[in-house]
Amino acid sequence: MSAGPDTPAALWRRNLPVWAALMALLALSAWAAYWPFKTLNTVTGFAIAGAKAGLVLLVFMQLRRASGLVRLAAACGLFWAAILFTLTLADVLSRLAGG
Amino acid sequence: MFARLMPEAASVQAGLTDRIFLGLTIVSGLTLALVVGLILVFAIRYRRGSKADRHPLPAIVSREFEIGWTAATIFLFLFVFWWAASAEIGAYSVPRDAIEIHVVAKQWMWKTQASNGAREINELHVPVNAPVKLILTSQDVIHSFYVPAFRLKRDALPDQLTETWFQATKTGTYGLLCTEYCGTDHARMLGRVIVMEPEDYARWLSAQPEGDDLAHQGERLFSERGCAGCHAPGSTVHAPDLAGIWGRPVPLEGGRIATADAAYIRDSILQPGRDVVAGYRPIMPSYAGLLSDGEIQALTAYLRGLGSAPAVARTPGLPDLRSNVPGSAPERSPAMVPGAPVQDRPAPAGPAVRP
Amino acid sequence: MSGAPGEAGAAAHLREPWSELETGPAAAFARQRDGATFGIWIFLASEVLFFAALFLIYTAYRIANPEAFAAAGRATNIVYGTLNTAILLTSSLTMAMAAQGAEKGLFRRLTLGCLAATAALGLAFLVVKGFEYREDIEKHLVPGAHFALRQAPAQIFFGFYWLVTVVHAIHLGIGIGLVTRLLVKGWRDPDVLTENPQVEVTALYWHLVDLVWVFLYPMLYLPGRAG
Amino acid sequence: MSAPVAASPTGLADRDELDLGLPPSYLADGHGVGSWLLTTDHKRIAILYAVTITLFFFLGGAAATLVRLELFTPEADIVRADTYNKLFTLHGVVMVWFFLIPSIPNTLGNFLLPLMIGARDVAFPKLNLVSWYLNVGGGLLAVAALLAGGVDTGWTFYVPYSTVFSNGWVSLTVLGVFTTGFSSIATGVNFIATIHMLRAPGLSWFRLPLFVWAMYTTSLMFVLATPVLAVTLLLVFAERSFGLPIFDPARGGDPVLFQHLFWFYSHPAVYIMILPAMGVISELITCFARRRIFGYTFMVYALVAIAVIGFFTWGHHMFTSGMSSYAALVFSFLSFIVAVPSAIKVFNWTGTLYRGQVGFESPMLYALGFVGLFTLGGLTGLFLASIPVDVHVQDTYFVVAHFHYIMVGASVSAYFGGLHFWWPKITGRMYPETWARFAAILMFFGFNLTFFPQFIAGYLGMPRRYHVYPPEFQVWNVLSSSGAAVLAVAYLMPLGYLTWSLLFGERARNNPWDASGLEWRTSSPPPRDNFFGAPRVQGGPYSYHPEGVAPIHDQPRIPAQGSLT
Repeated sequence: MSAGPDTPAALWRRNLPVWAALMALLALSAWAAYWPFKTLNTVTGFAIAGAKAGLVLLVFMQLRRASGLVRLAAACGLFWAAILFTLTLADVLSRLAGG
Repeated sequence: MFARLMPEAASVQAGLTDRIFLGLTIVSGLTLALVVGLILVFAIRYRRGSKADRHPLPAIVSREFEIGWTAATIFLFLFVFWWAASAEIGAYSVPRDAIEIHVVAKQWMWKTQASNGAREINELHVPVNAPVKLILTSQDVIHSFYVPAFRLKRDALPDQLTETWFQATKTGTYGLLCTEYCGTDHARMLGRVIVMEPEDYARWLSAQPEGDDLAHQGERLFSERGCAGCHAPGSTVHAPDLAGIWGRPVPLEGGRIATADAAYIRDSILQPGRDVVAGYRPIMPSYAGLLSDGEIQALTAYLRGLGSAPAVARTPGLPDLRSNVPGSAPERSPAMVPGAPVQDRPAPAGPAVRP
Repeated sequence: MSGAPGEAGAAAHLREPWSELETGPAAAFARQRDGATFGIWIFLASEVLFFAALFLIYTAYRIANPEAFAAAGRATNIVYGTLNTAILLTSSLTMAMAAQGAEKGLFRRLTLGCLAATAALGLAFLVVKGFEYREDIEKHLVPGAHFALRQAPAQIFFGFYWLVTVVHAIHLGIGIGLVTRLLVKGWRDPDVLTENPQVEVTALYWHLVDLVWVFLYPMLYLPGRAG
Repeated sequence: MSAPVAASPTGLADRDELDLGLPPSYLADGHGVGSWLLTTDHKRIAILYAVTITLFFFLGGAAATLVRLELFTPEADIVRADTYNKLFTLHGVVMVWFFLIPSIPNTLGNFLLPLMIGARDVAFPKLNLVSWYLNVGGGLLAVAALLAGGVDTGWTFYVPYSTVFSNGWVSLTVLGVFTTGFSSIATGVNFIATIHMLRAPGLSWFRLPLFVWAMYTTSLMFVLATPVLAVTLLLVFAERSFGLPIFDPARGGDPVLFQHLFWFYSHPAVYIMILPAMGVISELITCFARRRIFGYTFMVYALVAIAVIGFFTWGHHMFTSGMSSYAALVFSFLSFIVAVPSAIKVFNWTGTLYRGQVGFESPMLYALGFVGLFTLGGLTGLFLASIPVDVHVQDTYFVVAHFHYIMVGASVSAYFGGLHFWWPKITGRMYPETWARFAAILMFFGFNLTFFPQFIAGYLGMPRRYHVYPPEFQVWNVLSSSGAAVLAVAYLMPLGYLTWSLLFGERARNNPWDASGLEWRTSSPPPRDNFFGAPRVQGGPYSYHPEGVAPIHDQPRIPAQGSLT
């Protein structure tokens, strides 16, 4: 819980900067897409998406101050998605490389 | 009796597979006997009310047992993995001098074409003791090329190439089966692999006639009767290109859609003014009375053989075939390239088409 | 501004089976809140796998067909896409404000206002999406006989595009329904939103739908812009 | 209620005392259709599930009967090829998604989970009811597809056959399975939250009965695997119904990618079917051996390990599919690893019998049969993890036999075992023990006669999903079909005598097996609120004999696990 008086203004002060950062990242993302580097653009695009997701998760979804159990649930989703990606792409990439 | 329990083994791979299979069977049999035996012995000896000795177990024994049999199973399984994997890795590289055979599967037949020119349907002649490499593809759904006597199986995928190889060790005739479920007549998609002595194989090879079939007749008619004058790509007359229309929806003048099936093609030949393709003028003359039914069938077979390419205009070989086989698509047999000009396609045995 | 939290408020929101816990209503209610939060997070983990499978398909096809996907990505409308991303990110802000306001139980007007803004922004997203769909259809970006782009795999891109945006829109529609439900309840009964676990559950779901879009944005709208 | 009932060894309220002002049982608490169809009582929802899965079991079983009849001879003599294809598809779809997946978790699990952890209900009772409606809705869609003309894709829905070539009602069926998938997810979310949040005071994680652990790990797989299936089927639906070409090979789509996604769900789905069975068996064996489970903590770790590693092994379904050979090696390795925890469980069940007081009541017969069938099914899994052998037997009857040993031999045995074990608790009635023992033994032999010959037919090269087959396989098919007839009788018997017991069975005591576990520390059947007071737990599970002392027959049980305050 944040310290200080619980007023609407305090809530706005806590959340508005996050929103501003999200907007800035969005603008950066759209701008970066026009850079003349192909791979780098893709990487940047998804890195910025990751950063935005991190902000929303930690602040708006309150993972920052969530219980360990809730964090574990969130991590499980990501871990199993990683299994799915890693093993499937292991096949897809090696087939592409071999062909 | 034992012979009845094992399938015939007629390839190099078969011996290897059978050894692993027998090894696993022995291990499994012993394990099963151990477990079932222990259960029976414990259940009888410690049946309720029996006088058997029941001293308590020291706690430490439990832990040691657990660790012991965990370690034992891990060791055993890793050994089996190593055994099976090394057999598999040993079979990765295809011998360089292998006879290359293209296999095209479709509902519900096998077409094979050897690099030396022999073409067969539902049959494959190979010489004994020579490595044979199979390059498989499918024209419709997934099929699987399975020869039990060779312990050989590989899926044939549409628009992709897969490959495998074998070396037969015994002459004879062996069953070829489809093992990936592919529709109505999946169970009848059978063939034969005939393994011959090298000299018999050479004799058989030289006796192969040049193939001629319905689709080829149709192809000849297509140019003889002047169809090609308007419908061939690059014609100066504005007429629809017929490559790849088979089975596809055709937009008609007036907003209707027709499906390019046999009935539609027949109608278009006999009554060309009835269903005009959107964007074209009704300039085609009727061929009623000029073509026999058999000739229309041959033309239909030819058009069907041109394939049911997707509605999107696609040049032959595009999209690139993704495969495990080195070399680009055009270097390979034309039979492998979907939508390529047809030289070797007989009428398919009626592919299922979405209603 | 009412609905003092505590024993009375907690007892009002307590439901089976939490009410049977051998603790006071306040502790049992705290447990019920924790249970609701945990439950929705498990569901969100499930949703992550749902969208991960879709993203995996996209990744595999994009790696296999980079050119076609770049061409297809260029064909989407980045203005609509960026606008919609901004709308959704803003709606996340208002949703977070509503949830945090309700959690404190002190700011009913703020909570109701933010909920209304969230639902409105969600609807705005759908309206923009509708305009975008109309343009896509006019530009023949629907896979099939009259598809606009030459490369065949571009059809897969747009197959994915239509599927995933519609699935996302359905998720968003459910979200709008949930938010509207809370809004109506909160409007009728001043106390109902105070500390109500449903607000946080709805908010977490809403944020996830937003997060999915955050990743869809570079997937659908940004490829091939440099070329 | 005038029949004299022996006082239960727990000394708790028995039926005679129930009439003295205690709340009515959950069965008597409300009558009428509405009180069932709108109930949020986990026990009544369990009954609802039991009714629906029984219907689906016999529907799927009828299809299997026709399949086996057709296979009696090599020629096509009963049904045409298309009909045959629709029959085995129906059998697979119904048995997998509408019987096996919900069988133990949604009936026994729903009924027992809150009881075993001393809770009043699951964490989200309404969601529990929604889950049943989703399951029924999905089932109705699938049955509608059947009535409309059937589906012929096989339960695997492989593309491009399912998307482009099949003429059946694929979209409707796929939608049905999609819907029932959300039923699984809802159940999973509910169970995980319940186990985390609603355990009775004193019931720490390592005091949980193994059945609860099994439910927990199963729920984990429900939640994390099912969404991937949902997406996969949604893509098939979209491609077929709306022409979105996700897997269309002609446009660069990759059918192998479909298989990856499908098996990412469907391999864990096998563990979804077997983990709950393992939980049930652990309860049965301890009770009828009067013995603490051998190696409790290892049993827990094994369950968790199977649930987690089970997600890494799906590729062994695809060794011949054109997957890259490097990926095949990785998947082969991981598939061997996942067999280790299963082996540990088998050894521990066996070890539990050692120095026990083994009784042979019908649930124990099912349990002992389970261990044998599961061991054989698991060992043949090693054959399928070895690439060269798998290449030969993939998509043959060897595979059919293997997964039937696991999913039917083991899982269904465990379901019947559990059903008999907890039948007195669920219904308040005893079933005729002689009949039950006979059915259990008949089921074991009928099963082996049906499926063991299929191992041989498979290794000889008989492919699965064959309507007609080469005549050299006939002897094995005749054996198999004869076994199926025995098996059908064995499956019908419980339907008869369990129904009979509902009406005429002897009233059950609260704890007829003298078993440990909180679910036995309330009346049979339990009241709506499960317990007459809040349970507290003071010790670990399976307190069949004091720690460090071997079980002695007729020794009074020490009430270690639960006591009611």
